Amino acid sequence: ADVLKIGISAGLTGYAATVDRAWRDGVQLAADALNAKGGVMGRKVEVVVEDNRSEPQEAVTAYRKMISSDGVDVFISGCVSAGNFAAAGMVARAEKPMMLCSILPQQASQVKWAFTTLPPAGFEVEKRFEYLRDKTQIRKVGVLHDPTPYALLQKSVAEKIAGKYGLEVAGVESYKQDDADLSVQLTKLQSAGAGAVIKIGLGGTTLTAAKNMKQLGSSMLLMTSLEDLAVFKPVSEVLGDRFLFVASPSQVFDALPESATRTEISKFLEPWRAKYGDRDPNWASRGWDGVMLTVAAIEAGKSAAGPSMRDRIETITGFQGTTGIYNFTPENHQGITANPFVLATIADDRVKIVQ
Amino acid sequence: MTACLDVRDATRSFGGLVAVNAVSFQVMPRSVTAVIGPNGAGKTTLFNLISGAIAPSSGRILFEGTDITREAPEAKAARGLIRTFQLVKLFADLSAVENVKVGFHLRSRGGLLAALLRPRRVRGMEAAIERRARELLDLVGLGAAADLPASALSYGQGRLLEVARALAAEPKLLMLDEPAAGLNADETARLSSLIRRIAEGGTAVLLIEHDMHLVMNTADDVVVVDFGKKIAQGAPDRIRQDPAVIAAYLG
Amino acid sequence: MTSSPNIISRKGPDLRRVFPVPAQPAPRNRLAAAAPWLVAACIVGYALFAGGYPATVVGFALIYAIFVSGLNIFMGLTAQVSFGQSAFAAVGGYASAILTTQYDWGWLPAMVAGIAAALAAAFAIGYPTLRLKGHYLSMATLAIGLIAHEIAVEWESVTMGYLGISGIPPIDIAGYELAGDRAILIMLSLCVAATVFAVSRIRSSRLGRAFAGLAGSEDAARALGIDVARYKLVSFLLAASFASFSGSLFVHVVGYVSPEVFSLHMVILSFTMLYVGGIGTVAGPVIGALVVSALPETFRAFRDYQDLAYGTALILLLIFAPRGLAGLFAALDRKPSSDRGKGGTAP
Amino acid sequence: MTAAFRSPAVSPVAVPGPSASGPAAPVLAAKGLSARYGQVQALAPLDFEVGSGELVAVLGPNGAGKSTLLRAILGLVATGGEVSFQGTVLPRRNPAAVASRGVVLVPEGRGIFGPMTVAENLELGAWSLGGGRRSRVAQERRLSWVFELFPRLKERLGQTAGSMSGGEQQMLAIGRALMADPKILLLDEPSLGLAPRVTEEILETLGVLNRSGLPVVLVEQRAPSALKLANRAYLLSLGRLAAVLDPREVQSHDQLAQYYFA
Amino acid sequence: MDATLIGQSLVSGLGIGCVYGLIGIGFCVIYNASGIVNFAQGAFVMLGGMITHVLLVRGELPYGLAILLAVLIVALLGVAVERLVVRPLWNRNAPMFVMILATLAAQIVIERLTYLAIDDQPKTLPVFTDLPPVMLRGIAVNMQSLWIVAGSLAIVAALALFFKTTRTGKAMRACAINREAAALQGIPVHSMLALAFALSAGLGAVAGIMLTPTQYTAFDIGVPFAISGFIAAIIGGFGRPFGAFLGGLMLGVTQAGAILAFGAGMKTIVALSILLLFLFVRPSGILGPAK
Ligand SMILES: Nc1ncnc2c1ncn2[C@@H]1O[C@H](COP(=O)(O)OP(=O)(O)OP(=O)(O)O)[C@@H](O)[C@H]1O
Ligand SMILES: Nc1ncnc2c1ncn2[C@@H]1O[C@H](COP(=O)(O)OP(=O)(O)OP(=O)(O)O)[C@@H](O)[C@H]1O
Ligand SMILES: [Mg+2]
Ligand SMILES: [Mg+2]
Repeated sequence: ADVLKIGISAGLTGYAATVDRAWRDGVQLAADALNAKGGVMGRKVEVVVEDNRSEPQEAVTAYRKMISSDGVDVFISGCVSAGNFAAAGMVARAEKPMMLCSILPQQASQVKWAFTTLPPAGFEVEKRFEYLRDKTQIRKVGVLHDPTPYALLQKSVAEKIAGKYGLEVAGVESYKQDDADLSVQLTKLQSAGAGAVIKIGLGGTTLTAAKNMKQLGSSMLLMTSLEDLAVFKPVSEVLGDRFLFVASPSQVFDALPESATRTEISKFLEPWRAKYGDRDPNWASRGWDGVMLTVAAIEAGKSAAGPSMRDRIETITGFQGTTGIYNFTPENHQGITANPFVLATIADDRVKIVQ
Repeated sequence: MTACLDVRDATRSFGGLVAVNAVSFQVMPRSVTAVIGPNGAGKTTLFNLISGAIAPSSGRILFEGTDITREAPEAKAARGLIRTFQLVKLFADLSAVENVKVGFHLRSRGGLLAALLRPRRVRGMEAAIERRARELLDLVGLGAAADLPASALSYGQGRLLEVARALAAEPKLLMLDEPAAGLNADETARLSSLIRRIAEGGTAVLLIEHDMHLVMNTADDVVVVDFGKKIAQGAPDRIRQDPAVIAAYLG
Repeated sequence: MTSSPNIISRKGPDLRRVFPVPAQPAPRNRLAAAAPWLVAACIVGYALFAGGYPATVVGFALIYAIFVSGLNIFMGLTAQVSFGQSAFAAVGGYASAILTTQYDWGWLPAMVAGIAAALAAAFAIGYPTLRLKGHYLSMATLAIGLIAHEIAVEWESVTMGYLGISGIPPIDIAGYELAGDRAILIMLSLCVAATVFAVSRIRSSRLGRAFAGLAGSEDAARALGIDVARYKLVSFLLAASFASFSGSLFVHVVGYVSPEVFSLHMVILSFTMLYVGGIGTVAGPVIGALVVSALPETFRAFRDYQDLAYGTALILLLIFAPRGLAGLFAALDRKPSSDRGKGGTAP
Repeated sequence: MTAAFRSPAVSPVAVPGPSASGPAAPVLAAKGLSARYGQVQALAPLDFEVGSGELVAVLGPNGAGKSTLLRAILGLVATGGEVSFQGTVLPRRNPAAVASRGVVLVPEGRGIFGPMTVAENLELGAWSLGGGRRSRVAQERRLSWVFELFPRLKERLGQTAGSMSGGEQQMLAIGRALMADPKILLLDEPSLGLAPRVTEEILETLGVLNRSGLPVVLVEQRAPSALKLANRAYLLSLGRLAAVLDPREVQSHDQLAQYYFA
Repeated sequence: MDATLIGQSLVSGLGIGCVYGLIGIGFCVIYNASGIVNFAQGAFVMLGGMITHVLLVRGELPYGLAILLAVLIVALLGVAVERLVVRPLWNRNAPMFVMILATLAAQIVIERLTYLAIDDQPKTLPVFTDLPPVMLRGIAVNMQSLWIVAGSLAIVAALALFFKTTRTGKAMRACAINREAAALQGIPVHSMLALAFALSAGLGAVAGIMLTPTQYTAFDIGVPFAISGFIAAIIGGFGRPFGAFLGGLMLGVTQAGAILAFGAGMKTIVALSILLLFLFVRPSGILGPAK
């Protein structure tokens, strides 16, 4: 065929919507950029997007449609883990690689075909712990997490490594993405003596947590994980400098020193800003990475056949992406191996790196 | 001969209002007993106490010599005590004949397995039920309406359907709450003869009625209640003459 | 039937003369009754022919058809409300998933165990819950559905939480794995046929009449000797076992299970199928499941407007076919009327 | 006892003599009125008239279409033909608008508001009279009049209507209709479930109301009592008009039966 | 566990409980006027916060005016839902459950339209009075919660008066009980229905506006709130505004208690189980007639 079809199963509606919409736009942006340069090995890139409503059953249908009706060559799918898991068997049978924004499936036969742009769970936690150790007197922290797999992973890492940073996890509390009130959890953490809340999980609940902390008259720090900047602006209005967050390089681009990463980001950020203004670039830049990694694999193998792509992705090392450097191996399908994150805050409406 | 139904000092109050006050009477097999009385006298409440729809505050109810005071309505029905309602309670979505077929519940057997496997025995039973249901509809004069949904019946037709449905359960005691309401004189006369035949067939009948023609022509025994109390009981002719009854009710 | 004084056979006056009744409606047209089945068969037939994506969509629809048929027993035949059937689908789904992946059971014993567990759960839950009426029953069942979902999320050691359980083997028959689209579709069609057979048998049996009786009027049903509490429970148990069955089928077909599968969304979707298809009819759940599953797929091309189109289409369907598609087919034949007794529902 | 029940709110109107052929100037006139439920025709086209001050009885066996006729006048069912009241055509399928013109129906099955109290039911009966101060005074007067008619209602003002006995509910349904200051009163079997004495009283009251100028349409199974009061009687059978009778000519019950089953 | 922690959790539970109650009240109003359970109620709650936000931030209107306008707009939208969705069904004598289902579909449509018209980012509103929380023996009582409590109590009282004493209120109830009989009294059934939708949509908007300053709002927050509000309304004895309010408090407090005692993971499981047990004892809610 003379087009390269990229399939995206994305939760355009439902709980994953914010992330997956950005991811989709990043993938599309990359495809447009490639097409502007004449495509990949002379083939135009076409993106097929299907909404999985953030639900596994819908995801299976979406994947099935893209495999059998659209004949896509490779999947660069969003962050709905359950959906990607549910379809993983089918995708493996169809011998199509998938480059994900979610964590990897569990079955060995399925992991074989799946790769992720997601950094290891510990990275986001480590950054926050470093800051507390180096810049504050706080030695007790509370963990507030949602029940998604990635958040649970981060939580257990946090419990495990806190000691290494001289910190104590004074309490662990959970919440659901649609909770309307987090004050009881926050009260519990506060009365356990926590000086900072490590919040793990996405969505508007960060805003709720901030509001609740203010209402409780609490003096704890709120330290959240990676998230859309649009959420953080109102949070910082509520909590001011008591609010810190993990940021990926693209989110703090303007404060970034000159580096290979910065150059790479600017390749992406230029068209992104032209098209979307100051919309948060984080997830989109990962989608961009996903496409560029795939293209690298195709060009290395001179083929867009599924097995060839899969084999080549496994050998990609030292690939400079917008989020960090990717090193895949047959044993490790999680490409980012060095912590690319920074800790940031918002002051005077501008993102500032604090560490 | 033991009484079919023996009501002893049945009493029920709602808040301060004593709707049924120490009412006692008996219903003999093969007889027709009528309960009459002014509006709000407590007749329907009395029915509800007997049929188990509500529990009495005190008093006892005996059916064929057994105390059934506190039994649930379905248990009483299983003993053969079947009632109709003053405000018809039909299964509106079902056709007339299906309504009657539900009435055969106690007279048939079979659960899930019978439904799924439908053995010969069950098929025979179903055919018999279908046939007899239509016969019953013919009997009350609704044969031609058998396949209409119950919701499409007129008020009077609905009352007759309820009677047919109750008959399907082959009651030992049939309790009818104002069966003639909404029927005209001829229809009432026919109903009266139907009730007589039911009684002669061995079923005791207890009925509430405001239509004095029906009561006088049908009942063997009349119980008169007023303000929850029984004020008279006796044969229709005697009741018609009773000054207390005339004052309270007949006017 | 027991014999008791037979009042029927005795000859009496011809009462028909006294109670004139309008002529009966013409007997129902067979074609109208068969129409929903024909449409359903066409859809399944097309999916079998086309395979791939249509087969997946129709396959899920058939699994839903079983779930909704069970729901129809409880809501359509018995006129009760349950917002919590997803709980029993979850019991079936997780039983199959856990027993086959952790304990290496075969799919059949796992499925049977799932149904047994669902029955036990339904019995324990139904006994106190079914005493509630109307909206109170809705809320109680809603709570049960939500609780089941939460348990699936929180009981990580068993259910793996949101991570889900993968690697669930497909159904195999005599060593032959049903993994292809068409094989699965045929197997599911047979399951649906069996379900439909069971429901139609139940509907026209003594059991079904008892359900219809208590659906029409609990008071009248009790007065006729129908043990309302018992039959409600039986209906609930039946619905739960169909739900569990469909839950098991789902996990074997997809090979994966996670709590999202059994969310409130499932309940709402199944209600939609039930009403769009035609509640209380045998064909309704099947045609409803097929149409409602196909509907959003038809709107896929609308992208951002997909849900909008779906919601609007749903409203229009409900307005113009308030008795469902199965009812619509029947209406082509003879229009049922409901002008009377539309009064209101006293709370 | 009848003298006590003089309606305070019905203004006297000239009462023309009864005639079986139809009134000279009908208050209510239905031309070619037919009705159907879905596709089932329950009432074949018929002409139906009520003169000012007339009491018209509608008779017929079960399922003849009596209730359907009243429902058709109110526009509660799908109808054909035209109904006019006091010279203007009544809207179809908008019973509230018909009712607010003073066409008041006591429906079959009573239609009381079960969970509400007796007092609230009566108050809502007077809805179309408006909520102003003046109408409230008039309402009070009507209320005491209704209580005179049905003392039981006064005793049970605070009881929920649904828990009352069947006959009491029927009283409430009639009382509620009278609260509306009807310009024409349509009653569907008002004696249903009432004790003989109360039935007599109600029919008597209807007679009094009618003589003071209120047109009444009465569907009644007790044909003899209804015929005693009526100026004319429409006889329905199997959904069509079988005859229009002059009550004075219907001597015996047998004669009526002849019409019924002819 | 120390008393401050318990006290603080209780206060939190009561605060969020008021919100649930307020949403539950909206359910009661439509139910009382039509017998319909309106699951689009959550959408009205969401719209209250969202529209106020848009008017305040994009329209740069003063806060008070934005609130007033938002409530009005949402009330009008309520009428639109009645006209476009409920009335056609009503006129066709659709079964009650079909109407309920249609309100669910309406909820989807409103949600999607909001998303397309505004966006999917979480938003919030400023608190009504920007004062630090009042500290009572170490327990923080925040100002917005006081607003919510006072506001809901006022609304509950006003509604009780409306349904018990005014002609219109009684007529609305009559429509729900038996709409044909209501029409026969001359009650304009359709207008009553429209009014009920306007009223409950407006109430939903008020709930949304009062609660948004304590958390976030987005186009998709409606459903969870609708569920909590529905539960509150049922626990209270369906159709009784004050009951719904109490039911909301009960839900809020049991949830807070469950988090305190068993952790947040068990919140829903424990709280709903307790409420279920409660229903088994009182099958028609707090204010429903006891069995
Ligand atoms: N649940 C209840 N709560 C309060 N009062 C009630 C209740 N049920 C019945 N009553 C009252 O008890 C009295 C007796 O009612 P019942 O229905 O038994 O009368 P009835 O003799 O059948 O009258 P009718 O001939 O009018 O049907 C009535 O005054 C009624 O209002
Ligand atoms: N909803 C309906 N759908 C279909 N047919 C109906 C419906 N309602 C009534 N009918 C039919 O219309 C006919 C007339 O009914 P209607 O209620 O007017 O009779 P009626 O003269 O008032 O009888 P009754 O004296 O029993 O009240 C009946 O034969 C009935 O079967
Ligand atoms: Mg009675
Ligand atoms: Mg009638």
